Amino acid sequence: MTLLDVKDLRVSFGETRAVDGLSFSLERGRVLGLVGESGCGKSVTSLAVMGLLNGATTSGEIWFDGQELLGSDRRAVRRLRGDRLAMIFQDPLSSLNPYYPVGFQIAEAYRAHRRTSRKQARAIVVRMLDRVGIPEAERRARDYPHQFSGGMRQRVMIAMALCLEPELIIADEPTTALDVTVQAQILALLDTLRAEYGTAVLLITHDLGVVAGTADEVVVMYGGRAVERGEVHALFEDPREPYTRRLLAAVPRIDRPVPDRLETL
Amino acid sequence: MALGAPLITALTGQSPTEFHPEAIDPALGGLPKGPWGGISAEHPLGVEPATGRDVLARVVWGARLSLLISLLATLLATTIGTVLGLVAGFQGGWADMVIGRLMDLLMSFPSLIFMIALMSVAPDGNRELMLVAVLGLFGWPYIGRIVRGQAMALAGREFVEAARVLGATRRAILFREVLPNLTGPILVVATLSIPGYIATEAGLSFLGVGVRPPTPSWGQMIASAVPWYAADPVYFLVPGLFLLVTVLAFNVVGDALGDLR
Amino acid sequence: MIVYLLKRLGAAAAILLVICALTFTIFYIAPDDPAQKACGKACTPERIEQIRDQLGLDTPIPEQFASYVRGIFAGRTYGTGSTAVECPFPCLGFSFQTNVPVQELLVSRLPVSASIAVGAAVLWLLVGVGAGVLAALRKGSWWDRTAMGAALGGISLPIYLTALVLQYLLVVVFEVLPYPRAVGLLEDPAGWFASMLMPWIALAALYAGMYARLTRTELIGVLSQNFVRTARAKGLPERTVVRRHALRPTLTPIVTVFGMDLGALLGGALITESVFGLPGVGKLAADAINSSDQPVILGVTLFAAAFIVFANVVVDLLYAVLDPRIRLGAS
Amino acid sequence: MTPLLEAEGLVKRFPMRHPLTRRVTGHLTAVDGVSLTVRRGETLGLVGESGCGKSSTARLITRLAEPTGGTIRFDGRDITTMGEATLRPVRRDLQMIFQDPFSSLNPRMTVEAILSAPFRYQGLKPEPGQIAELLRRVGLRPEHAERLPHQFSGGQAQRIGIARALALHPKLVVCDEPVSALDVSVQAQILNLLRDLQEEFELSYVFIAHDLGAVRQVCGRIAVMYLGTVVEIADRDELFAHPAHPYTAALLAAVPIPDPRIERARPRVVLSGDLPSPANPPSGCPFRTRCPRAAERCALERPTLAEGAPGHRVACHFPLDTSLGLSRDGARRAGPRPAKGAP
Repeated sequence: MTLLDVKDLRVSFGETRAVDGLSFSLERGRVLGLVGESGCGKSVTSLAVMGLLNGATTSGEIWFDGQELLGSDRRAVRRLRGDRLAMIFQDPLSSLNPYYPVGFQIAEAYRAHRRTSRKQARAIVVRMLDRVGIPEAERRARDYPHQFSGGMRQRVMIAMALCLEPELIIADEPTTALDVTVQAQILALLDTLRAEYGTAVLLITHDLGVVAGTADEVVVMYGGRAVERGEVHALFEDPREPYTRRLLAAVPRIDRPVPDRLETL
Repeated sequence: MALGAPLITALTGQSPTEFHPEAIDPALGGLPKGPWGGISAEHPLGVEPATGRDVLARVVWGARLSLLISLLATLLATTIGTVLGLVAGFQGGWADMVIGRLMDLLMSFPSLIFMIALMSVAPDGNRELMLVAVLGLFGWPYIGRIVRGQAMALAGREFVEAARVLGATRRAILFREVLPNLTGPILVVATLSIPGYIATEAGLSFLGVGVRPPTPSWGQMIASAVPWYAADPVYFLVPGLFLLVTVLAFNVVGDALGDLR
Repeated sequence: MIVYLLKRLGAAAAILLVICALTFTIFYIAPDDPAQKACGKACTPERIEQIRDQLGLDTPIPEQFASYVRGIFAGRTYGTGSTAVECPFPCLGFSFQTNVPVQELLVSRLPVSASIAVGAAVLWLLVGVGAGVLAALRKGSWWDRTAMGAALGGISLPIYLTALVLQYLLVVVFEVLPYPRAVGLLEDPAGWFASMLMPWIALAALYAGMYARLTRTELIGVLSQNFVRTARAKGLPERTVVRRHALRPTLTPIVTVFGMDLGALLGGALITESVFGLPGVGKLAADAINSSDQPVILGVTLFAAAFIVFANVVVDLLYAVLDPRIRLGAS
Repeated sequence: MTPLLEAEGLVKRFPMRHPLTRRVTGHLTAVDGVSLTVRRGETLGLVGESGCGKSSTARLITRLAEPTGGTIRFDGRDITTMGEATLRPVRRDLQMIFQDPFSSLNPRMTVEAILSAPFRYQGLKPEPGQIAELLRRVGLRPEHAERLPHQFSGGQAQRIGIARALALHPKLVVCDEPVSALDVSVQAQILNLLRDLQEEFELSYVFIAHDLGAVRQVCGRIAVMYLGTVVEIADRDELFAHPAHPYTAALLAAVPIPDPRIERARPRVVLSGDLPSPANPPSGCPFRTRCPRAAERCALERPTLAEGAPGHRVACHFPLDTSLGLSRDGARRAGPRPAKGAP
């Protein structure tokens, strides 16, 4: 069943077109990778789905579980946000408010959509922090973002995104700011939790390796459009579009003999 | 128009000087003849009560002096602030500590009271230059602090490291690499500090320790209008509005420069 | 932390000492003879000699300065024998004009300055920060442009002009307010309010402009931060996003600027008090300067500097309290 | 022939200060006894994750930072404590390329000025046409000389940075993360360019990156760093085929490969935990807190770099002796990642 259906999305900031007629759809519980180089419009797309674009002209349709979001009133979209569709951002340090303890920031997300006492919310926060692998969750909930490492902060963001068990998570470059070994941890965690909650994921990344290991389907973007889309194995094994092929060839891979020169676009 | 205003006043300021047309004075209280502070064809902005001096001439002459003093003070403060701010921010360590302390000290002065105290005991010689010196002395730390912060930020930029790797001397880095990147912010801060100096100079003259009486100045004119303000409001409004418009003009220009960047 | 506080206070004291020394020296390079000043008009050479002796003006300048500083901490006695005058801690000397101890003058003038400063501060915080927040939230709107234009006008207003215009309109023309006079808040609250209203407005017009501009810039900056986007992504109502997530980081730097401004004003609003004829610390300074009352000038300078310097320390501590990153240190 | 660069026991310690009180609260050891040699004409790679000290090492080698301890010999001379004036002529031979292509170019200078700076700061003058020739060599056009940095793309800006480093025909170029701010396609161009220029100018590189793929593409020998120390150093092919340090193995295993079949079938070692703070490093082996093979000895005794195979040195009490060593071991611990989504 289709959970998210984006039809002919166009976003522009003044004269610049960031997204130029993009369409894709995502089934429940599946992972869709949106890949492309910087400026291809992938992040703008994610913000458009969340209704978080400011000062942009948007047209097209974004259907979420049978509800069109672009045309809906702001309050209805706001109610969905955080509850049924949640987001994980690239830079966890700047994405958390430095003035409040992380536990408060997670509880706040929960209480924005569910009527609960502070105490109940607190218990849920501790459970979530524990669930994402933060040791001593009870104590750490009172700590501030700057007291965590990069990987731990991203775990906090994941706990925040998952605390209401949303149907869709949009992860915008969730591991780009992290080191490879920590990236592996976070990807593994996301994968486990996603499977457990049955959450669909829209994964936005520039890293073809991350997509290869995580996504079920892939949309390759260039200049605000989808240049190629397909099931992950098919796309990587037999890319149809020259752009996709060259993009793949440009990555220096550690599992193949070292080429004399890398393919360039 | 706001930009042109100070320029125009300065230009027309060349012609009229102070006069004492006693004729305009009625013996009764020394108030100017006629309504609106004695505005007439001869005296488009009225005359001074008691002396009958032409207000326009005095305002315009006052403008010349106010602008000259504040521009010179800005130049002085900007030069000191830029050089010391650059050195403090870029060199760090010992130099930064000394300069930082000096700025702390100067900014802790109740500067107005201190300036007044200083000006009140200052010799009568060249009070205009004295004003410039005092305004510059207390003004530079504000520019210095901003330049220091910017220089610190730039010192960590890779192009500065690149220059170091190329073997550039400290001075070359400061003046060739760092300073050109600071001209924009310095220009904005300097422009925005001009109105402050105009207002402070007027304030000092208002309090009677700035420019001495025969020489006209806006602050001094307003001060001498205080006893008359109830009977002859035009007399304090004229220099007051000139002051306001000039200060506003510089603020608008500074603001616009800041937005451009 | 305690060590830090002590260090800061030590540095503050050092700054005050330097300011004191500089102010002190200025009067000795001045052409006026302090003894002549202290003596007044009806003066004989013998009398001058006596005063000279009593004030210790014959001793070298560093020594005079030392006894002045000692007097602040331990009190001092001027002269000897029958002419000895006791000046208790914290001694700042006697006014040449009135022979009243300077510290008593300062204490008696402080309530007026404090009334002006605190009242004006409340006014400008309400108006300035309020206008700035609204302008930032409706960036580019009609309100934003009007408020920012007004703010620019406000910061361009010379305080004596505002003061005179206010007084002319409200007192002379429309007769809605009395001429300001020094009334205690407790003796006559209504009279106090009526007297203080004009100084408040005059000062607040200037500061509200500055605060409106500062608040707007800060808030616009904060609103573009990633954590505000996160707050929106959680589905929080916009009001909560602004109030909880944007205002707190916006107000932190404003609080520090405010501390400094209030500190400076408590040491006397010189021009405002002079124009309205209100006997605060600033008026005291203005009068002392006109009559070359050196001990008073010195006293006021130190007093005002002390407020600025200590406001500086308080503001730094406040910053640490408000910002958890500083309070708790880096990880 | 003597090696071009010999760094011996380099240490860099920074005092850490409280943000408000400025009191020194401890010391952060960014580089903790690093010894490296760069032979003439080779490319030495430095890899590791953030905070491992690779960039600090680069800054020590180029004397942008003062070492707390150790010595640096460049081209036969000890440059560790040389003053700026004595060092100036040495700098002609010792250049650097930076990470951020825009930050590394002065925004107020034209390309012409940027590329004449190396000559000017050395008291020289570029010959007519030399700037144009430099531009051509890095794949730009002579008319680009009049433009300002912001008029270029990231890749072009990085080419200008490269041209500047090469202007004086240096012997060694330290490249600090030169491609990590660039998109893959641009990254490939720059990597190719660096390789071409190496041949043309007979350059040696120290190439610093966190991306193992990029490092493998350009480096002959690779040193792996962790928490301020070199934990393993070997020839490229040897290192990738037979990683001996558990950290190297984990690093290799964590690199995502753009092939879903391999990526999903591959046993993955997920290192637990985070990098310890360089201000408070663990006792003994710095990696022991995250190491799957850690034993009692690792907490007590710090392993030193020891030669296993010729030219392959590793600092570990329990090195992996075969190429499969850790992956098998790790597979048992972490289990294979469930392949999913396959139709």
